[in-house]
Amino acid sequence: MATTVPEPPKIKEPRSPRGGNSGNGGFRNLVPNDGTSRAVQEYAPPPSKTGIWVALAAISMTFAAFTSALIVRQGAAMDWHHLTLPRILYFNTLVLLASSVTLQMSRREIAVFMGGKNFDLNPARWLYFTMLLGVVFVAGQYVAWMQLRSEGLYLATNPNSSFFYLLTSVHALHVLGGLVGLTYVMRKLRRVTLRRSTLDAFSNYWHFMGILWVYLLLLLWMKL
Amino acid sequence: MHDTSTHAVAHHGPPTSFIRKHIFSLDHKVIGKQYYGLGLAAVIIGMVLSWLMRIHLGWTNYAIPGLHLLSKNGAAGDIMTPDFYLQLMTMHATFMVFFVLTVAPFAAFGNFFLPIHVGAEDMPFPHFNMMSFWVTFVAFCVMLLSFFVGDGPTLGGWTQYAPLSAVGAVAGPGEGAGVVLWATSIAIFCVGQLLGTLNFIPNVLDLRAKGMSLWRLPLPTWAWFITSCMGLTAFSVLMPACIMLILDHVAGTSFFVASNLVINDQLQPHSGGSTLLWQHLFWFFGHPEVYIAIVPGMGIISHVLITNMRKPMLSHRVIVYSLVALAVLSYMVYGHHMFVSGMNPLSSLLFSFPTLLITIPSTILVLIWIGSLYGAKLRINAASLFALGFISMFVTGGVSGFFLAQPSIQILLHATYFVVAHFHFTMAIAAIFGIFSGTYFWFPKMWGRMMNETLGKVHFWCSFVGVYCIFMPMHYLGLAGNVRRYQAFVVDYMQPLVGVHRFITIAALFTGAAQLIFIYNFIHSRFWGKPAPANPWEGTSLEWSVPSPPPHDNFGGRHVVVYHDPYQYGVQSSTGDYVMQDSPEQVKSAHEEP
Amino acid sequence: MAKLFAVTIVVIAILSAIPIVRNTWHPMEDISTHGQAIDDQLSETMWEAGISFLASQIILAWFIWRFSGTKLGEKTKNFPGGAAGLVAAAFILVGLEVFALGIFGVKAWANIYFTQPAANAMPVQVQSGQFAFYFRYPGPDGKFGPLHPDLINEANQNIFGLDPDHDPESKDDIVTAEMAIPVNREVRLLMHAKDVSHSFYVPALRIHQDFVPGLDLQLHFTATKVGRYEIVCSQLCGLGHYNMRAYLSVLSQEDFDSWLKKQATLQ
Amino acid sequence: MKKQLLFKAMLALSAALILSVAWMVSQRSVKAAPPSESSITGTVKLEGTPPHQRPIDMSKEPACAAVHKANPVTTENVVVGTDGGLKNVVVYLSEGWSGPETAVSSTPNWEQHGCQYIPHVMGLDVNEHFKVINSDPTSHNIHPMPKPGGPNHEWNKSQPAGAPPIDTSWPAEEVAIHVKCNIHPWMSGYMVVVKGPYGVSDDSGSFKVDGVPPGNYTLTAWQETYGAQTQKVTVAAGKPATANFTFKAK
Repeated sequence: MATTVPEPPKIKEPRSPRGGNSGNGGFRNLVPNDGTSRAVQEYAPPPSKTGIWVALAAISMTFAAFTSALIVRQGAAMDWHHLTLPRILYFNTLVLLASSVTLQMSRREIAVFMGGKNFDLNPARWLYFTMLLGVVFVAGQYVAWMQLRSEGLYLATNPNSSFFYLLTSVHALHVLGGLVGLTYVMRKLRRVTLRRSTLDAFSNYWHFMGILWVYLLLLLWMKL
Repeated sequence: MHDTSTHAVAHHGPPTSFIRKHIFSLDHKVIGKQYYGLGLAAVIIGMVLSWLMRIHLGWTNYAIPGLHLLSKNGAAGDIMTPDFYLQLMTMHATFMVFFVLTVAPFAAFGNFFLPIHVGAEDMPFPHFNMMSFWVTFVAFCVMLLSFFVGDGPTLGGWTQYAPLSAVGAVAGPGEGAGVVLWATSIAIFCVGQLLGTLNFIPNVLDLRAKGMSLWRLPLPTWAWFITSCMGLTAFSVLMPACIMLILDHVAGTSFFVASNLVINDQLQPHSGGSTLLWQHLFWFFGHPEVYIAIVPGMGIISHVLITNMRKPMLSHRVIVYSLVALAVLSYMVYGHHMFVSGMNPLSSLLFSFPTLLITIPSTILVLIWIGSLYGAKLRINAASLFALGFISMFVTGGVSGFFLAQPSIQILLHATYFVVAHFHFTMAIAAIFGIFSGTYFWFPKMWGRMMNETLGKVHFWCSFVGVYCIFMPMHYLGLAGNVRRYQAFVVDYMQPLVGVHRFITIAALFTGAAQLIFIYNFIHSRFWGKPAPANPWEGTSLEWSVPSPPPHDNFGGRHVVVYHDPYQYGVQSSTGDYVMQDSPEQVKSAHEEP
Repeated sequence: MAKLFAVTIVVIAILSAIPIVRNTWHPMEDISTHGQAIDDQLSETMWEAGISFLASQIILAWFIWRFSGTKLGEKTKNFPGGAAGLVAAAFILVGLEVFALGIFGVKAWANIYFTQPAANAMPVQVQSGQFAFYFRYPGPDGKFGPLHPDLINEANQNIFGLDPDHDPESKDDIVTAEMAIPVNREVRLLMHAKDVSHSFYVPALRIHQDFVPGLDLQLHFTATKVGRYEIVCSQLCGLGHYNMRAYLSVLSQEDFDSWLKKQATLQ
Repeated sequence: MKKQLLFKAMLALSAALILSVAWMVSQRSVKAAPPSESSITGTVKLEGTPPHQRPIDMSKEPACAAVHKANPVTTENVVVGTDGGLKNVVVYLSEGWSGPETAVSSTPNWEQHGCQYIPHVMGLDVNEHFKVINSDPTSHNIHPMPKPGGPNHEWNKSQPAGAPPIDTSWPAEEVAIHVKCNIHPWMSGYMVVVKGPYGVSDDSGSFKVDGVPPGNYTLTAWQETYGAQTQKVTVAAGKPATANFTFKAK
């Protein structure tokens, strides 16, 4: 288990394809001798950080498209019958938010661990909670779908049930993707080769899923 | 999202097995070539389809030998049926727009050269990069599959306007399984391209070599960067639209299908959907897509021209700013595709002004290109010829934009051949010329051999003249009110125009045949061309400072440091009239940035 | 090679301009009251576009001719005025020109879409379906009977889904496959689609409007010249798209009345 | 030794094969040729005033409009000929037929002429082949719409001018399959697919069902607007039976 490995490793290194020797992070002493020092960007953020923001931008655009579609569709015809959201959704919301909290806790512990201050605690323990809560959330969403079905509201029953299933299931898929990422993070952590940038990227994604869900809930609550 | 670049370092020593080397390769250069191959395959398919269409338009009842083999829904006696024509038309557009004009200039060249231009060893996430290609390849296969399923591919046109595309097989052959496959393929394609942008953007922002400021990036890299930003926002809107379209088909939802539609005397089981919703979602993607196709070409031909003019463009920055302006404006103008589509007439006007606005950055680009030619020492070769051809084409396509930007004139010209001429000159032909220019220019670097210049020039002359013969007359057809997407001209006032169509058909067959020269040249040079030196064109950007083809990690472990702006031409130096970006040599550069 | 290229560009540019100048192919004669504005707009744009086209192609050719294959000693020069001048030029010339166009264009557009039909405008309903237009005249009572999509049955020519037995307004409605309108009388066109998107394109009338399934749209226009014209569909609507057209007869008032009577007998 | 045995086995096997085949064939021939076939004749009439048939305006397709310049065509839902004879009624044996499914071997034509289907109503045997012919100078689109999910599958093919005929058949009986042309919305016709012999009434409303062996049958007459009527008939050897139908105008 991770705790037995004593070296507090790969954390603070600036990340770069050639082990820190290129990218604008390295070679701080050298300046191009045509004197244009504005050319030197002193610090390059790790690509995974930028990458995750790119991914989140794409996801936001997708849901923006869904949102505008929902608004247009609601205005398009008189067939919009408001449905009452299954109670369990509110519970699911709490679960997802809680998972974000546990994630933050685990980040603190991992920092301590990787910083080499304390090797006795298992840095992964809070991550297990995060994963558990994530699974519970998806299961809860499934229950919500079952409840709607029992009310005879299927995907094609009416436009707002269509949008309900569409939005929730696409979001649930993204959460599942996040869980896959989480397993990757935990594997890395066990090998003590977890990079901070990786953990940051993952937590950005996970928190974003929480925010996105709250947004969706509000949208559904207002529009449906 | 998670950081695969450890793998980049870990299993990124030169792979040994054939599979890892040539098929599931993590090397951006191999992936770039794979994309190029995909584009080549798609362009051949698209061209053959356009041949069949043109023959039919010229000689409507001419039996094309073997046509029935292509058509799933029967072209008995090899005579093309109306539905089969529309299926060919749809597939021609789809293959060209998605699998050629998006893949070749952006994904193919971008993958190969962007990391080298910024001085990086590879893309930040090689695994995503590899997935990006293979996902796109799957999309390509699904699209091909639709030729062999049900009644064949969809006939709804690449714009797939609902409800025709959403009510299912009852609307005509190919509107059932065909549309579902189409939408599935496009959704997959979007994922592939999004994975691509996921690599391009961080690569430019984070992996630049020391001294490589953003302003020192060569123009193609700027173009690819801007294009990725567009792709990021465009494809992530098209994908949900496709998902909703599929649901309307397979799940019976009513996103796009309105109430009380009656087809074949059957009341359709949908209700309340919004017809315009699809058009808005589609064109919000569709217009940026036009620029996704053309902007990389602009970057490429600037690059090629500068190298062959032996002087930088009048202003590096103005070009970059104009490209950015194009990208931003492209989101505000999509409505001009819908002027007469039942949108609120006021919004038509509102959309028309940014559309007119967009002519300004385009004009600036053209003026800078032409103005920079002044006082150049122009070297004429296949690459530069195609680059100059690009400018000519772009001008021709641009001025027809004046007309289509105005709602009042679209009352006459909307959905006529005038539009066909306009978008072929701009996003199709200009973009293709950009691809050819890039190919002749970079072939030595990509495959380590020179292409045959003579054949290249012959290819250029045939293409240049041929293309004008094909598309210039379409303007006249449009003025005469000849509606597009017709498989025959039975309307009285269109019948006199068939002569023009025959002329176009002959020109198209000739021009298409001329492309065989290119294909021969490509294959022959690939294997038997004479080996290429590292810097055949005396270029300055980083790709010319590495061997042809570049080693596995691009710079052979060398830590690139960049000392100069990208285009140091017309200077006195040890190498001649140019200085490489990464040479520390001090020069009195004749062309400093203003 | 470069010189040949330059010549080619010029030749192509001039050849392409000739049919425009000689007006070989042109929009068909305008028979509407609002069309003139559109035609003016078109010709103005044609001038500006044509000049920009010829100018840029010829300058491009000239520079290629002049600045290719220069001898080694020669140094590269820059365009006098540099980028700034060109950018300014683009903004001033194109900017102004283009916006002038835009502003004038508004008038032509507003003529059609921002004006209300006269009270006495003759109402005609058009229904587009795969792959034919059908028209409905309200008949003597001046009222259109309600539509029942479920009753639509092309086999016995109940195109609109009328129910004369139960709807008195439908009894005298006149359904035709050909459109006829009286000359110099404003027509109020009520458009709806039966199945998918279509378009109502009458080049001679300078009218072009898509049908949007689920939406009822209105147009109004006045034809000023007696004759037989064509209505075509310009929105891809399926395999019969190319064959989706109808004739538009612009008749004198009395011819129109007799035509309508004849149609009434054929219901 | 072994070879010998094998050889004998083969011999026996082939002999058995030949015999069985012969037996089957004989059986078939017995089935195919019933003793002394007879026929059913009769007329179909319409009582009351037939519904108004709207004229069809083909101005959209000038080529077809020209064909009907002299005598404008109307819809053909109810076509009453001389002295009340009802045309386009399909008469067939709905019960009692024991012969092979395909009794008729001819290949009728389903012609598209002047943007009309000729015949407007066509009787067909199961698996009886028919040819779709386009004799107009314009493209047509043939779109038969059998019940969804049934053994007969909907298809939708176009037939440009000058294209060769489409030769096809229906695998199962179905009364009736509506056929439309998607290019010319007014074009409409019916294919009535039945087991055994059938007849279609002509202008005078008279029909003839041939090749009916002696026995008791239920005879059904189907008309596209008024639906089906049935009556029992007994066919004696040698002499044709008669059966008349009368539909009432609604």
